[in-house]
Amino acid sequence: MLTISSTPIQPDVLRRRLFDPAAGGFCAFEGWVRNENEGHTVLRLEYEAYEPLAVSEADKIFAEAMDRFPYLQALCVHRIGLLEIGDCAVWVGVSSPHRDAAFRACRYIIDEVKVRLPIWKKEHYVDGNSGWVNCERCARAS
Amino acid sequence: MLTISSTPIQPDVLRRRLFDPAAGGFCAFEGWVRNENEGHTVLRLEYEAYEPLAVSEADKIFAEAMDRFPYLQALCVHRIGLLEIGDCAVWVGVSSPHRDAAFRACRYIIDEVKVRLPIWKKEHYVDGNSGWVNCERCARAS
Amino acid sequence: MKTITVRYFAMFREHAGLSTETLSLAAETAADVFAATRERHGSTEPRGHCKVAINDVMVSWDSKVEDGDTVLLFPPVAGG
Amino acid sequence: MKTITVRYFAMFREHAGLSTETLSLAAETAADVFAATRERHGSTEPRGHCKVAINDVMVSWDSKVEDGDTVLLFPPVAGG
Repeated sequence: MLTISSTPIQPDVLRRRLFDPAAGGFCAFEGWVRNENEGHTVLRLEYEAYEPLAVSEADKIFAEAMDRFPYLQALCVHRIGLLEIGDCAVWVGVSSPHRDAAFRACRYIIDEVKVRLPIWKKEHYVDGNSGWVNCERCARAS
Repeated sequence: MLTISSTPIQPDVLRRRLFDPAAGGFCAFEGWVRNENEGHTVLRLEYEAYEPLAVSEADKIFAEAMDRFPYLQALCVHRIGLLEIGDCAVWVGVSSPHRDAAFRACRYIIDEVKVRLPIWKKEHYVDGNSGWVNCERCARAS
Repeated sequence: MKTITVRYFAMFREHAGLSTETLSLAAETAADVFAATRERHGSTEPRGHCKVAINDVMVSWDSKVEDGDTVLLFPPVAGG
Repeated sequence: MKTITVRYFAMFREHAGLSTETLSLAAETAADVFAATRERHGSTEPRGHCKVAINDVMVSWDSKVEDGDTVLLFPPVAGG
Protein backbone atom coordinates (compact mmCIF):
# COMPACT_ATOMS: atom_id res chain seq x y z
CA MET A 1 0.00 0.00 0.00
CA LEU A 2 1.21 3.49 -0.84
CA THR A 3 0.68 6.50 1.38
CA ILE A 4 1.42 10.10 0.40
CA SER A 5 2.62 12.10 3.39
CA SER A 6 3.23 15.79 3.95
CA THR A 7 4.86 15.12 7.32
CA PRO A 8 8.22 13.39 8.03
CA ILE A 9 8.39 9.66 7.33
CA GLN A 10 8.89 7.53 10.45
CA PRO A 11 10.76 4.38 9.42
CA ASP A 12 10.64 2.81 12.85
CA VAL A 13 6.86 3.04 13.01
CA LEU A 14 6.53 1.66 9.49
CA ARG A 15 8.82 -1.34 9.99
CA ARG A 16 6.78 -2.42 13.02
CA ARG A 17 3.70 -2.56 10.80
CA LEU A 18 5.43 -5.21 8.66
CA PHE A 19 6.10 -7.63 11.54
CA ASP A 20 4.80 -11.11 10.80
CA PRO A 21 5.62 -14.28 12.76
CA ALA A 22 6.41 -16.06 9.47
CA ALA A 23 8.83 -13.34 8.34
CA GLY A 24 12.52 -14.25 8.39
CA GLY A 25 13.72 -11.31 6.33
CA PHE A 26 12.90 -7.62 6.08
CA CYS A 27 14.33 -5.25 3.50
CA ALA A 28 13.86 -1.49 3.48
CA PHE A 29 14.91 1.20 1.06
CA GLU A 30 14.94 4.92 1.79
CA GLY A 31 15.50 7.70 -0.72
CA TRP A 32 17.27 10.61 0.96
CA VAL A 33 17.62 14.14 -0.37
CA ARG A 34 21.28 14.54 -1.24
CA ASN A 35 23.33 17.65 -1.75
CA GLU A 36 24.19 17.09 -5.39
CA ASN A 37 22.59 16.06 -8.67
CA GLU A 38 24.33 15.95 -12.03
CA GLY A 39 26.89 18.52 -10.97
CA HIS A 40 24.42 20.96 -9.36
CA THR A 41 24.61 21.72 -5.65
CA VAL A 42 21.12 21.08 -4.32
CA LEU A 43 19.68 23.16 -1.47
CA ARG A 44 16.30 21.51 -1.13
CA LEU A 45 13.68 19.54 -3.06
CA GLU A 46 10.01 19.97 -3.63
CA TYR A 47 7.77 16.97 -4.32
CA GLU A 48 4.31 17.03 -5.78
CA ALA A 49 2.04 14.02 -6.26
CA TYR A 50 -1.35 13.35 -7.75
CA GLU A 51 -2.52 11.10 -4.98
CA PRO A 52 -5.52 9.23 -6.47
CA LEU A 53 -3.53 7.87 -9.39
CA ALA A 54 -0.31 7.46 -7.38
CA VAL A 55 -2.21 5.13 -5.04
CA SER A 56 -3.91 3.11 -7.77
CA GLU A 57 -0.70 2.74 -9.80
CA ALA A 58 1.17 1.68 -6.63
CA ASP A 59 -1.48 -1.00 -6.03
CA LYS A 60 -0.58 -2.46 -9.43
CA ILE A 61 3.14 -2.33 -8.64
CA PHE A 62 2.63 -4.13 -5.32
CA ALA A 63 0.57 -6.84 -7.04
CA GLU A 64 3.25 -7.32 -9.71
CA ALA A 65 5.94 -7.61 -7.00
CA MET A 66 3.84 -10.21 -5.19
CA ASP A 67 3.51 -12.26 -8.40
CA ARG A 68 7.26 -12.22 -9.00
CA PHE A 69 8.67 -12.40 -5.45
CA PRO A 70 5.99 -13.61 -3.04
CA TYR A 71 6.28 -11.58 0.16
CA LEU A 72 4.24 -11.21 3.33
CA GLN A 73 3.80 -7.48 3.85
CA ALA A 74 4.89 -4.36 1.99
CA LEU A 75 4.45 -0.63 2.45
CA CYS A 76 5.57 2.51 0.67
CA VAL A 77 5.34 6.08 1.91
CA HIS A 78 6.23 9.03 -0.32
CA ARG A 79 6.75 12.56 0.98
CA ILE A 80 5.38 15.65 -0.71
CA GLY A 81 6.23 19.30 -0.07
CA LEU A 82 9.54 20.95 0.68
CA LEU A 83 12.39 18.66 1.78
CA GLU A 84 15.86 19.48 3.05
CA ILE A 85 19.16 17.62 2.57
CA GLY A 86 19.05 14.36 4.53
CA ASP A 87 15.26 14.19 4.65
CA CYS A 88 13.67 10.88 3.72
CA ALA A 89 11.66 11.35 0.50
CA VAL A 90 10.47 7.78 0.07
CA TRP A 91 10.41 4.63 2.20
CA VAL A 92 9.74 1.09 0.97
CA GLY A 93 9.69 -1.91 3.30
CA VAL A 94 9.02 -5.58 2.59
CA SER A 95 8.86 -8.57 4.92
CA SER A 96 9.10 -12.11 3.62
CA PRO A 97 9.84 -15.64 4.86
CA HIS A 98 13.30 -15.48 3.20
CA ARG A 99 15.68 -12.66 2.41
CA ASP A 100 15.88 -13.14 -1.35
CA ALA A 101 12.21 -12.27 -1.92
CA ALA A 102 12.46 -9.38 0.56
CA PHE A 103 15.37 -7.82 -1.34
CA ARG A 104 13.93 -8.43 -4.79
CA ALA A 105 10.39 -7.24 -4.02
CA CYS A 106 11.74 -4.11 -2.31
CA ARG A 107 13.96 -3.36 -5.30
CA TYR A 108 11.13 -3.96 -7.75
CA ILE A 109 8.77 -1.65 -5.90
CA ILE A 110 11.19 1.27 -5.60
CA ASP A 111 12.35 0.92 -9.21
CA GLU A 112 8.77 1.06 -10.49
CA VAL A 113 7.66 3.76 -8.05
CA LYS A 114 10.38 6.03 -9.39
CA VAL A 115 9.25 5.78 -12.99
CA ARG A 116 5.51 5.10 -12.93
CA LEU A 117 3.87 7.12 -10.18
CA PRO A 118 2.55 10.63 -10.93
CA ILE A 119 5.08 12.25 -8.60
CA TRP A 120 7.28 15.18 -9.59
CA LYS A 121 10.48 16.49 -8.09
CA LYS A 122 11.75 20.03 -8.37
CA GLU A 123 15.30 20.73 -7.31
CA HIS A 124 16.31 24.11 -5.89
CA TYR A 125 19.99 24.82 -6.51
CA VAL A 126 22.51 26.90 -4.59
CA ASP A 127 22.85 29.22 -7.62
CA GLY A 128 19.20 30.27 -7.23
CA ASN A 129 17.92 28.22 -10.15
CA SER A 130 15.50 25.36 -9.93
CA GLY A 131 14.43 22.58 -12.22
CA TRP A 132 12.00 19.73 -12.58
CA VAL A 133 13.76 16.37 -12.67
CA ASN A 134 13.08 13.50 -15.07
CA CYS A 135 13.20 9.95 -13.85
CA GLU A 136 16.57 8.28 -14.43
CA ARG A 137 15.27 5.73 -16.92
CA CYS A 138 13.41 8.41 -18.88
CA ALA A 139 16.46 10.67 -18.89
CA ARG A 140 18.56 7.82 -20.27
CA ALA A 141 15.99 6.95 -22.92
CA SER A 142 15.50 10.51 -24.14
CA MET B 1 31.84 -2.24 11.02
CA LEU B 2 30.31 -5.20 12.85
CA THR B 3 29.05 -5.04 16.41
CA ILE B 4 27.97 -8.06 18.45
CA SER B 5 25.14 -7.16 20.80
CA SER B 6 23.47 -9.01 23.66
CA THR B 7 20.72 -6.37 23.89
CA PRO B 8 17.93 -5.63 21.36
CA ILE B 9 18.99 -4.08 18.06
CA GLN B 10 17.70 -0.52 17.56
CA PRO B 11 17.29 0.00 13.80
CA ASP B 12 16.26 3.63 14.13
CA VAL B 13 19.40 4.54 16.06
CA LEU B 14 21.58 2.66 13.58
CA ARG B 15 20.10 4.23 10.44
CA ARG B 16 20.78 7.71 11.82
CA ARG B 17 24.45 6.80 12.09
CA LEU B 18 24.54 6.22 8.32
CA PHE B 19 23.27 9.70 7.39
CA ASP B 20 25.56 11.41 4.92
CA PRO B 21 24.76 14.57 2.93
CA ALA B 22 25.97 12.83 -0.24
CA ALA B 23 23.70 9.80 0.32
CA GLY B 24 20.71 9.49 -1.99
CA GLY B 25 19.89 5.89 -1.13
CA PHE B 26 19.81 3.78 2.00
CA CYS B 27 19.14 0.05 2.09
CA ALA B 28 18.66 -2.00 5.23
CA PHE B 29 18.17 -5.70 5.81
CA GLU B 30 16.94 -7.27 9.02
CA GLY B 31 16.89 -10.96 9.87
CA TRP B 32 13.93 -11.75 12.09
CA VAL B 33 13.36 -14.91 14.12
CA ARG B 34 10.51 -16.70 12.45
CA ASN B 35 8.21 -19.40 13.75
CA GLU B 36 9.22 -22.16 11.36
CA ASN B 37 12.32 -23.73 9.82
CA GLU B 38 12.33 -26.73 7.51
CA GLY B 39 9.03 -28.01 8.86
CA HIS B 40 9.87 -27.53 12.55
CA THR B 41 7.87 -25.09 14.67
CA VAL B 42 10.47 -22.84 16.29
CA LEU B 43 9.93 -21.45 19.81
CA ARG B 44 13.10 -19.41 20.13
CA LEU B 45 16.68 -19.17 18.92
CA GLU B 46 20.01 -18.97 20.63
CA TYR B 47 22.95 -17.23 18.97
CA GLU B 48 26.58 -17.56 19.92
CA ALA B 49 29.49 -15.67 18.35
CA TYR B 50 33.22 -15.62 18.67
CA GLU B 51 33.54 -11.88 18.65
CA PRO B 52 37.24 -11.24 17.86
CA LEU B 53 37.15 -13.24 14.63
CA ALA B 54 33.58 -12.21 13.75
CA VAL B 55 34.72 -8.58 13.81
CA SER B 56 37.90 -9.14 11.77
CA GLU B 57 36.11 -11.30 9.19
CA ALA B 58 33.35 -8.68 8.91
CA ASP B 59 36.01 -6.01 8.23
CA LYS B 60 37.10 -8.07 5.21
CA ILE B 61 33.49 -8.42 4.01
CA PHE B 62 32.89 -4.66 4.28
CA ALA B 63 36.08 -3.95 2.32
CA GLU B 64 35.07 -6.43 -0.41
CA ALA B 65 31.63 -4.80 -0.65
CA MET B 66 33.27 -1.36 -0.96
CA ASP B 67 35.46 -2.62 -3.82
CA ARG B 68 32.48 -4.03 -5.70
CA PHE B 69 29.72 -1.49 -4.92
CA PRO B 70 31.25 1.75 -3.64
CA TYR B 71 29.10 3.00 -0.76
CA LEU B 72 29.38 5.77 1.81
CA GLN B 73 28.63 4.14 5.15
CA ALA B 74 27.76 0.62 6.29
CA LEU B 75 27.04 -1.04 9.60
CA CYS B 76 26.10 -4.51 10.80
CA VAL B 77 24.89 -5.53 14.24
CA HIS B 78 24.39 -9.18 15.18
CA ARG B 79 22.53 -10.32 18.28
CA ILE B 80 23.72 -13.07 20.57
CA GLY B 81 21.85 -14.88 23.33
CA LEU B 82 18.26 -16.05 23.47
CA LEU B 83 15.85 -14.55 20.92
CA GLU B 84 12.09 -14.89 20.58
CA ILE B 85 9.88 -14.98 17.46
CA GLY B 86 9.91 -11.54 15.79
CA ASP B 87 13.18 -10.44 17.40
CA CYS B 88 15.74 -8.88 15.10
CA ALA B 89 18.79 -11.19 14.94
CA VAL B 90 20.87 -9.17 12.50
CA TRP B 91 20.72 -5.68 10.98
CA VAL B 92 22.71 -4.46 7.98
CA GLY B 93 22.45 -0.91 6.67
CA VAL B 94 24.23 0.81 3.78
CA SER B 95 24.05 4.39 2.53
CA SER B 96 25.28 5.34 -0.91
CA PRO B 97 24.93 8.15 -3.47
CA HIS B 98 22.65 5.93 -5.60
CA ARG B 99 20.26 3.12 -4.78
CA ASP B 100 21.87 0.41 -6.89
CA ALA B 101 25.08 0.36 -4.84
CA ALA B 102 23.08 0.58 -1.59
CA PHE B 103 21.03 -2.51 -2.51
CA ARG B 104 23.95 -4.52 -3.84
CA ALA B 105 26.38 -3.73 -1.02
CA CYS B 106 23.69 -4.52 1.58
CA ARG B 107 22.93 -7.84 -0.10
CA TYR B 108 26.61 -8.72 -0.41
CA ILE B 109 27.26 -8.01 3.26
CA ILE B 110 24.32 -10.05 4.62
CA ASP B 111 25.02 -12.97 2.24
CA GLU B 112 28.65 -13.17 3.37
CA VAL B 113 27.88 -12.55 7.05
CA LYS B 114 25.58 -15.56 7.03
CA VAL B 115 28.22 -17.97 5.77
CA ARG B 116 31.59 -16.63 6.91
CA LEU B 117 31.29 -15.24 10.43
CA PRO B 118 31.93 -17.50 13.44
CA ILE B 119 28.33 -17.24 14.60
CA TRP B 120 26.16 -20.21 15.49
CA LYS B 121 22.42 -20.57 15.77
CA LYS B 122 20.59 -23.13 17.87
CA GLU B 123 16.88 -23.58 17.30
CA HIS B 124 14.56 -24.64 20.10
CA TYR B 125 11.50 -26.43 18.78
CA VAL B 126 7.99 -26.73 20.12
CA ASP B 127 8.47 -30.51 20.50
CA GLY B 128 11.18 -29.91 23.11
CA ASN B 129 14.09 -30.71 20.80
CA SER B 130 16.78 -28.31 19.71
CA GLY B 131 19.39 -28.27 17.00
CA TRP B 132 22.34 -26.33 15.69
CA VAL B 133 21.65 -24.90 12.23
CA ASN B 134 24.01 -25.00 9.26
CA CYS B 135 24.22 -22.03 6.95
CA GLU B 136 21.94 -22.38 3.91
CA ARG B 137 24.77 -22.57 1.40
CA CYS B 138 26.60 -25.17 3.52
CA ALA B 139 23.43 -27.22 3.97
CA ARG B 140 22.88 -27.24 0.21
CA ALA B 141 26.49 -28.19 -0.49
CA SER B 142 26.60 -31.05 2.04
CA MET C 1 -16.85 21.22 -30.05
CA LYS C 2 -16.43 19.50 -26.69
CA THR C 3 -16.16 21.02 -23.27
CA ILE C 4 -12.99 19.54 -21.75
CA THR C 5 -11.55 20.33 -18.33
CA VAL C 6 -7.76 20.13 -18.37
CA ARG C 7 -5.63 19.69 -15.24
CA TYR C 8 -1.95 20.57 -15.38
CA PHE C 9 0.70 19.16 -13.04
CA ALA C 10 4.21 20.22 -12.01
CA MET C 11 6.05 21.91 -14.93
CA PHE C 12 2.87 21.97 -17.03
CA ARG C 13 1.08 23.89 -14.28
CA GLU C 14 3.98 26.32 -13.90
CA HIS C 15 4.19 26.83 -17.63
CA ALA C 16 0.44 27.38 -18.07
CA GLY C 17 0.30 29.53 -14.97
CA LEU C 18 -2.81 27.72 -13.77
CA SER C 19 -3.72 24.24 -12.56
CA THR C 20 -7.12 23.76 -14.18
CA GLU C 21 -9.00 25.30 -17.07
CA THR C 22 -12.10 24.38 -19.00
CA LEU C 23 -11.73 24.64 -22.77
CA SER C 24 -13.93 24.30 -25.78
CA LEU C 25 -12.01 22.00 -28.13
CA ALA C 26 -12.53 20.11 -31.38
CA ALA C 27 -10.45 17.26 -29.92
CA GLU C 28 -11.05 13.57 -30.70
CA THR C 29 -8.30 12.01 -28.58
CA ALA C 30 -6.15 12.70 -25.53
CA ALA C 31 -3.32 13.47 -27.97
CA ASP C 32 -5.44 16.19 -29.54
CA VAL C 33 -5.99 17.77 -26.12
CA PHE C 34 -2.24 17.67 -25.46
CA ALA C 35 -1.52 19.33 -28.82
CA ALA C 36 -4.17 22.03 -28.25
CA THR C 37 -2.81 22.95 -24.81
CA ARG C 38 0.76 22.99 -26.14
CA GLU C 39 -0.23 25.51 -28.74
CA ARG C 40 -2.34 27.48 -26.29
CA HIS C 41 0.48 27.87 -23.76
CA GLY C 42 3.41 27.87 -26.17
CA SER C 43 4.90 24.78 -24.50
CA THR C 44 7.78 22.87 -26.14
CA GLU C 45 7.87 19.77 -23.91
CA PRO C 46 7.77 16.71 -26.22
CA ARG C 47 5.00 14.20 -25.52
CA GLY C 48 7.56 11.38 -25.23
CA HIS C 49 7.65 10.67 -21.50
CA CYS C 50 4.46 12.50 -20.59
CA LYS C 51 1.39 10.58 -19.49
CA VAL C 52 -2.31 11.24 -19.59
CA ALA C 53 -5.40 10.27 -17.62
CA ILE C 54 -9.07 10.79 -18.44
CA ASN C 55 -11.38 11.09 -15.43
CA ASP C 56 -8.70 9.65 -13.09
CA VAL C 57 -7.92 6.61 -15.25
CA MET C 58 -4.52 6.35 -16.95
CA VAL C 59 -5.09 5.96 -20.70
CA SER C 60 -3.10 5.89 -23.92
CA TRP C 61 -2.76 9.00 -26.10
CA ASP C 62 -5.15 7.61 -28.72
CA SER C 63 -8.00 7.26 -26.23
CA LYS C 64 -11.16 9.15 -27.20
CA VAL C 65 -12.29 12.16 -25.20
CA GLU C 66 -15.96 12.87 -24.61
CA ASP C 67 -17.80 16.09 -23.93
CA GLY C 68 -17.44 16.87 -20.20
CA ASP C 69 -14.31 14.77 -19.63
CA THR C 70 -11.50 15.87 -17.36
CA VAL C 71 -8.08 15.31 -18.95
CA LEU C 72 -5.03 15.19 -16.68
CA LEU C 73 -1.68 16.04 -18.26
CA PHE C 74 1.36 14.60 -16.49
CA PRO C 75 4.86 15.76 -17.39
CA PRO C 76 7.73 13.24 -17.01
CA VAL C 77 7.72 11.81 -13.48
CA ALA C 78 10.53 11.35 -10.97
CA GLY C 79 9.47 9.77 -7.72
CA GLY C 80 11.82 8.86 -4.88
CA MET D 1 54.68 -33.80 22.10
CA LYS D 2 53.24 -30.28 22.01
CA THR D 3 51.11 -28.51 24.55
CA ILE D 4 48.04 -27.26 22.66
CA THR D 5 45.10 -25.39 24.11
CA VAL D 6 41.88 -26.23 22.26
CA ARG D 7 38.75 -24.05 22.32
CA TYR D 8 35.41 -25.56 21.33
CA PHE D 9 32.43 -23.58 20.06
CA ALA D 10 28.69 -24.25 19.77
CA MET D 11 27.98 -27.93 19.04
CA PHE D 12 31.64 -28.84 19.60
CA ARG D 13 31.52 -27.34 23.08
CA GLU D 14 28.27 -29.13 23.86
CA HIS D 15 29.62 -32.41 22.57
CA ALA D 16 32.91 -32.14 24.47
CA GLY D 17 31.13 -30.91 27.58
CA LEU D 18 33.74 -28.17 28.03
CA SER D 19 34.82 -25.02 26.22
CA THR D 20 38.59 -25.18 26.65
CA GLU D 21 41.14 -27.86 27.44
CA THR D 22 44.90 -28.08 27.24
CA LEU D 23 46.20 -31.27 25.66
CA SER D 24 49.54 -32.89 25.05
CA LEU D 25 49.47 -33.90 21.39
CA ALA D 26 51.83 -35.25 18.71
CA ALA D 27 50.06 -32.97 16.19
CA GLU D 28 51.81 -31.35 13.23
CA THR D 29 48.85 -29.47 11.70
CA ALA D 30 45.47 -28.00 12.61
CA ALA D 31 43.93 -31.04 10.91
CA ASP D 32 45.81 -33.32 13.31
CA VAL D 33 44.39 -31.40 16.28
CA PHE D 34 40.88 -31.75 14.83
CA ALA D 35 41.36 -35.51 14.36
CA ALA D 36 42.73 -35.95 17.89
CA THR D 37 39.82 -34.10 19.49
CA ARG D 38 37.31 -36.03 17.39
CA GLU D 39 38.73 -39.28 18.67
CA ARG D 40 38.99 -37.97 22.23
CA HIS D 41 35.34 -36.90 22.38
CA GLY D 42 33.87 -39.51 20.03
CA SER D 43 32.59 -36.79 17.68
CA THR D 44 31.31 -37.70 14.22
CA GLU D 45 30.98 -34.21 12.69
CA PRO D 46 32.82 -34.25 9.34
CA ARG D 47 35.49 -31.60 8.89
CA GLY D 48 33.83 -30.38 5.65
CA HIS D 49 32.25 -27.07 6.67
CA CYS D 50 34.18 -26.62 9.90
CA LYS D 51 36.79 -23.90 10.24
CA VAL D 52 39.87 -23.46 12.35
CA ALA D 53 41.89 -20.61 13.80
CA ILE D 54 45.28 -20.65 15.49
CA ASN D 55 45.86 -17.88 18.05
CA ASP D 56 42.86 -15.91 16.75
CA VAL D 57 43.87 -16.04 13.07
CA MET D 58 41.75 -18.06 10.63
CA VAL D 59 44.01 -20.64 8.95
CA SER D 60 43.76 -23.62 6.63
CA TRP D 61 43.69 -27.17 7.97
CA ASP D 62 47.24 -27.87 6.82
CA SER D 63 48.68 -24.99 8.88
CA LYS D 64 51.40 -26.05 11.32
CA VAL D 65 50.76 -25.93 15.06
CA GLU D 66 53.50 -24.96 17.47
CA ASP D 67 54.01 -25.81 21.13
CA GLY D 68 51.86 -23.41 23.19
CA ASP D 69 49.38 -22.57 20.40
CA THR D 70 45.68 -22.10 21.01
CA VAL D 71 43.57 -23.86 18.37
CA LEU D 72 39.94 -22.76 17.91
CA LEU D 73 37.56 -25.31 16.41
CA PHE D 74 34.51 -23.84 14.68
CA PRO D 75 31.59 -26.06 13.66
CA PRO D 76 29.56 -25.04 10.58
CA VAL D 77 28.33 -21.45 10.97
CA ALA D 78 24.89 -19.91 10.46
CA GLY D 79 24.74 -16.20 11.11
CA GLY D 80 21.68 -14.02 10.59
